[in-house]
Amino acid sequence: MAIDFKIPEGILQTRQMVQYIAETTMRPFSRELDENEHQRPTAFVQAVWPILSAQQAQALARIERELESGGTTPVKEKTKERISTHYLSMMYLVEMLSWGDAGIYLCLPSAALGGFAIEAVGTPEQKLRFLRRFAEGEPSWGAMAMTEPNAGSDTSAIQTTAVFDEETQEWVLNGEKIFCTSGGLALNEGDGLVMVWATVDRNAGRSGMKLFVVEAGTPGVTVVKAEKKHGIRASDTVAISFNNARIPADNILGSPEVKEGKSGKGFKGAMATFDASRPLVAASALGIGRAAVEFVKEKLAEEGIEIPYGAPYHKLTAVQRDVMEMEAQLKAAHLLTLRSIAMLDEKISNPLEASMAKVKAGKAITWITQKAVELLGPLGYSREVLVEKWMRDGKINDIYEGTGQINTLIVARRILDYTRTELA
Amino acid sequence: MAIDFKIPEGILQTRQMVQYIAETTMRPFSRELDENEHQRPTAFVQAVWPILSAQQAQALARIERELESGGTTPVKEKTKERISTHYLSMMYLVEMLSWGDAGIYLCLPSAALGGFAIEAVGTPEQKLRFLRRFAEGEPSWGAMAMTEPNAGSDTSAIQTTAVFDEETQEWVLNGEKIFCTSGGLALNEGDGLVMVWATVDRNAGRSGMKLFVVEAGTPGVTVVKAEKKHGIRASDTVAISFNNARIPADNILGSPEVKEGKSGKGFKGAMATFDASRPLVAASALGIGRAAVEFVKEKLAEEGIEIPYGAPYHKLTAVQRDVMEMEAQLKAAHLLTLRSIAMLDEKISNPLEASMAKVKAGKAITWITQKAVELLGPLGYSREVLVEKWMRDGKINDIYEGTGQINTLIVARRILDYTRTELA
Amino acid sequence: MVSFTPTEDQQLLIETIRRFAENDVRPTAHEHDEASEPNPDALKVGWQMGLIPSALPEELGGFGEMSAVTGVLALEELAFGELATAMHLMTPALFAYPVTLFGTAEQRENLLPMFLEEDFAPATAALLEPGISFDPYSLKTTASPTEQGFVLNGIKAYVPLADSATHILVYARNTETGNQEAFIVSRDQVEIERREMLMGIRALPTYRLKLHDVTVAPDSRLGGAVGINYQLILDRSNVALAALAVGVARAAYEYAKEYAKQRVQFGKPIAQNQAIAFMLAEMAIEVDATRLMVWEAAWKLDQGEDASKDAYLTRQYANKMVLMVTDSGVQTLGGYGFIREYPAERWLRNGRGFPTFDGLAIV
Amino acid sequence: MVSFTPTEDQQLLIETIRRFAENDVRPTAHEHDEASEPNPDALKVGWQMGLIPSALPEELGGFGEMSAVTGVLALEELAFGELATAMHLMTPALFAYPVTLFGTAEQRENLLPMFLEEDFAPATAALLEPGISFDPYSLKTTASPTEQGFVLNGIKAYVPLADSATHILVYARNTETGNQEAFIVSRDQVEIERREMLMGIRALPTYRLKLHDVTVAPDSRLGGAVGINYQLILDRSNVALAALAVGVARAAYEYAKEYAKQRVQFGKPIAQNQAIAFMLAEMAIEVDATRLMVWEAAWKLDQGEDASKDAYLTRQYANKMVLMVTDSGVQTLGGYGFIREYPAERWLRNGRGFPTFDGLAIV
Repeated sequence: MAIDFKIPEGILQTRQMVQYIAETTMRPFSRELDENEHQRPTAFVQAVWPILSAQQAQALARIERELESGGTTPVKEKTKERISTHYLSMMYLVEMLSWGDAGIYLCLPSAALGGFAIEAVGTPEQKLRFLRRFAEGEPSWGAMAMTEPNAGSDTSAIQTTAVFDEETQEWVLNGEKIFCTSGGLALNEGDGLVMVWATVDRNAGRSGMKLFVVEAGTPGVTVVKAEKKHGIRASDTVAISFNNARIPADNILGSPEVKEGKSGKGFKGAMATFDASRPLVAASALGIGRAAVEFVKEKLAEEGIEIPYGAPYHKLTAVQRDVMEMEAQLKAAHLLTLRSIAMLDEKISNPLEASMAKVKAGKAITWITQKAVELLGPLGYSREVLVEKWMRDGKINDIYEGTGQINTLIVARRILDYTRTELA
Repeated sequence: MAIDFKIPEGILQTRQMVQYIAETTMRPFSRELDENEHQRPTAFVQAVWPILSAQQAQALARIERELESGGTTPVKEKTKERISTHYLSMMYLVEMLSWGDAGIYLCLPSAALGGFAIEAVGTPEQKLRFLRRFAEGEPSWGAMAMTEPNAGSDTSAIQTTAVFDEETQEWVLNGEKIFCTSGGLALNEGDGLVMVWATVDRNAGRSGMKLFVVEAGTPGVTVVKAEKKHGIRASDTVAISFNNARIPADNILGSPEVKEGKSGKGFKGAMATFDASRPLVAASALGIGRAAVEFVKEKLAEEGIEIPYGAPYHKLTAVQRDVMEMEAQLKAAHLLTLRSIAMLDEKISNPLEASMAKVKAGKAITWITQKAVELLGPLGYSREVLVEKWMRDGKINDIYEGTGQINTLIVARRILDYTRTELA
Repeated sequence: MVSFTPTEDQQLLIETIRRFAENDVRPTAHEHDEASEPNPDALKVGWQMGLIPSALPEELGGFGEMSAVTGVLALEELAFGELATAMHLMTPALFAYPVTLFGTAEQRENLLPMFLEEDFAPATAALLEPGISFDPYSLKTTASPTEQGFVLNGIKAYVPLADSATHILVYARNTETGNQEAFIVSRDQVEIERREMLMGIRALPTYRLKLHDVTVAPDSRLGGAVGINYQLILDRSNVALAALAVGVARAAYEYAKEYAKQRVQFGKPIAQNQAIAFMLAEMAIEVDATRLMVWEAAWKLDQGEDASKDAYLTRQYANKMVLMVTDSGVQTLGGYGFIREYPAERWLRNGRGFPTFDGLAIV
Repeated sequence: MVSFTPTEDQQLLIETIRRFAENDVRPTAHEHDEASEPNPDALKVGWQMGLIPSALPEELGGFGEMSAVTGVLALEELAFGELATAMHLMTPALFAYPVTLFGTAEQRENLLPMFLEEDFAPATAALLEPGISFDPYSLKTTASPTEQGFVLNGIKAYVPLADSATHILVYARNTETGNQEAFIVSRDQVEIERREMLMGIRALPTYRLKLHDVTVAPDSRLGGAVGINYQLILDRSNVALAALAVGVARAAYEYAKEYAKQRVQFGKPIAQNQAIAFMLAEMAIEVDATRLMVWEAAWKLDQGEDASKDAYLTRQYANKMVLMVTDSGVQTLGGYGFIREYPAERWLRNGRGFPTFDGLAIV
């Protein structure tokens, strides 16, 4: 190995294609979808569904082949494998789509966060059963429902219950979930599914928490509210109530040991989805930030203001200095994200690096976009242009998948080698 | 009452006089005393001792008159009293002296922090007995010894003991104190004293902590180390060991109830000295900060760079913006300090406001002086001029009398109305 | 003598406005923000408090108490209630105060009585101009002297309530002298290009105005031959905006503080985490510091001292402060900070606008 | 292919330097800072590591491995040990690297062999100039072409080891072309005005030089008629300085972290307070972020890509980062942070200098 920052050619080519999608199916609709909250980004969905569903179909075909060949890929083949660029591709995809529009990006018709969990914890059979809908037919969406009114940062406090009905061999879910991204799309459009965290034993704390797959159309599952938000208004964020919602026995995610609570892998495995989701949230922040920086530089250039890289400090204007700081902050966040992503591809444990990237990107995007609004004066604060929207969109990245504070706490615990109790 | 920012004429006049002292007995020696750590600021001491000792003599005369008239001033006279400007004068004195040189200022021949404690907790008789040395004869210094190697922010952890010897009717002190400002001057020069925190009952926690007056020349009291410091090098900071140091029974500070532990006033009363000392530490920071801002503006003006107050942001250079921010930060810190000082004079409880001023001034001085070094380039970083020294001097204000963190914690507890346990 | 205590009258005023904010403004602030429409009921009640009349000259029926200190105390409380309503209610002052300060005797007599009426006075002012950079010392809107008076040309941005105003005070650069001056223009002389669509202060209708060869008589120039002290208007505007910023920030801070004390996670209120508690402490410190800066600048204005530097630095400081505090407010609420039902996000949207709100308030 | 893993050789080098820092540099760093004098023993050991020879051309006996990535890895570790020693040890590179990169065949053959000797090479370079603002693109030191070569005039600041150097690379503005160029000047041609007295890097002797009508032959111009790629030298300097800043910051961060875990107050390690823990987390994040920026810029240099923008932004970022981290280091230590026996305050003094250290390192 050697230190290397070269992005594979293939990824750069895909990126160009994605940019085209962003320019034609996202940007032109950004303002409209922001003003008309909860309207669907039809053009975007139609443009990407064929591509995404084909990719998902390929992935499922691979799983099928593996299942047929005995469930595992031969070890020899695995070690020969080149280091994957799966997450690196994803990072650049998410970055570019968010450059297009971060709210619309979240409406990506795919398994999304739910997919991560299924990938991480599901059995091959579950993968085939649950992910097929993302590989064919009409666009469908996946979602993840964790947060509850009294369980935000403290995920262990969830109250939604899953009780097994021996008679019908079904799980019965009761409770309320909030802040479920794409939950409306998953349950009310297409043939989606929501991954629901519920406890099978309230006294067991984290180890009682299991992940259940709730499919669209399940009786007793209702989208009770669509939140009106500060930003990413094209994305739907809903509250879902579960009222004696019955789902098949096998809709609890994972291998038998996980289900029976013999393995702690259930909660931990799903927590590990944060290791991937946090860098991707960071990547989304990067895309918004880049959009803002590019736009600011463009507008300044129209007024004849260029950025004199290299000039000594005392020769810079305050605005030039700010723009450079925006670029440097973006770069810093970018590289921390890239590192955490490269670790995912190299299958190196990355929770510290993932949280570092998330903290930095969340802060950087907040600062960059807020600054962008300021630097563009009366224009920047106006809904004539998208900068103010990017500021509103960007802020979510410092909030979801763990607020900046929660992720900083994770970083602190890891660098200090402290447990949850030692550093509460 | 009405909102009013008018500084009384008398204070402004005194301030001018103090500026003269600063310009003639402080600034010319700043570099020399910084380079030759532990050298005494003779010119300054000689200049201010006659003034300070005369003031102290007046104060003692007042106490004597009160004692003669029965120990209290008639209530009627008190209510008629105009609001004092005692602390306001002090604030401007400290600010200007620190503008002169913050290290030298700390060598002010006076009771200093020890004086606050004696004023706050001492009986009239004790005041007369202990403060007389600051009113006549050769220059003397007072100091306060609280910190120990294992008791920094956590003052309740002090281990120095005071045991009463019934036979000799003396207190016997044992232990080690560190970071005692002016402790060397107090014990080794003139006829000074050190106020020493010691516990009469290690199991009693804070309520066992009492304040003892240790006079210069007491056997068993040794200055064991003079610290070499980042800044304020003209000021001496020492470690003192107490090895069976015997002091008279009446050298425990306070009224009989305090001494016998019947009143919590001992610890609390002395903690209240922070209400005055923190704003004055803030005032010292303000003086250093002003020196730095003035110098930066002067040097910039020499290069033809003026500060265009009023100009829109996009017309400012980065340096101009920085200088304005320096001035605004200084102003913000100044006004928070002024408020906490005005409350002292109005005898309104001010621990929240005192800590707010301290936090803000500590941060502001750090930022301002560090920025000043940067803005002045190769000159700023050099020991040719005083800016780099002001940066080193300034930093202490974010550390002593409670670090920025400790004072922020105090602010947080007070605004949230939380106890020490609720917000640890 | 240094003092930080408002007079009894000021204290009463503060309490009156606080009640107004609590009873009339806050309960429906979200709804009006969503609808991008003002709250006529609140404005009616607010107008009856007589804030503007109290500043107008006694000889015309006002109370003659144009005090910047009283002004900033009022503005903080109004903005603590809701920024858009605060600006709305005080929009007539953008016209009335400059006329009071600099108008000729005739201008004062003709123009000020409408501000003493029972109904909201239909007057506003136009200073800001569109684009990415606004320089109040070099307005792009011009006033060219002619034999008939002046011809005004230019585009103004963010003009509050222009649509319903009858009188608009337009600031323009005199092409002959290069000075910035103010002109009294009637509503039907200007073209309203559109309502501005902004990120925040959505309940306050603001407009883009076009002045195309607008001819005004010589006596439309505020202050007549003497003109105005333009710098003083900017100073009073800067101080007013900083006061409003303090109000918005205080609202965000107090809400976040209460939320953090109520919201339990991991078995205790989140305020018991140092990370949250320290954030709140910093918010408290910065709100207080800025308020004191506002008070001092206002006090200098009342003393007749040159307050330009203070007013300017205070406004800059307040711009940063209100952003930091409102952003921290959102952060404290976490997910709820992002939901429009909760006020934190609105305060952030409003707070971010301050660097741009030139001329949208006066004291 | 994206990777953040140094090569095995680089890893070995890092470990070698780390041992050097721990065994030879750190134990006496305070003492030498106090005395304002270098540590000759450490420098001897350090020189034997052969960092500079490894970068020099193979045909002259070097290892021909001038890699910016390897360079920044080495510099971070050296500065983690102690900044003054790191700069001291690498001062000859200020001369050797530009000669290697841009020297004519003759210059390389004549000048480079001394860097392959067993003894410390007595060469340095002079870029920085005194005053409050330094502009590398507009040097005040001039080189006027004459028939005999060039006449140099000007004053240089902070020139490391000038007193004991035999060769000094002087950067000057060619009065004819306006370009910044480099000239090989011998020590006895310049006047040393004084040793610089600085806030930090005290163990590194730096000097104020005066060039008064110094005449040098035409072949003293580095690169001869072709000259140098001055921008590339600045880029390599910016990246090197940023790498050093990362080393200093990491030292401060790691020390603070260990201190915070050890120091017990209120019955528990202070690191168990979120206020301290969050400060440490931010330090960790910023150190890492800056390191990655340094690596990327260095990698671009090694790829032959234009790294000017990256190098510049990285240096600016590193300047801020190292100040934040070293200041937080002092703050974490509280009172002990202010005492010179503890290294935190030295790191702050050294850290604050980075914005000023133009040209004091190269990679």
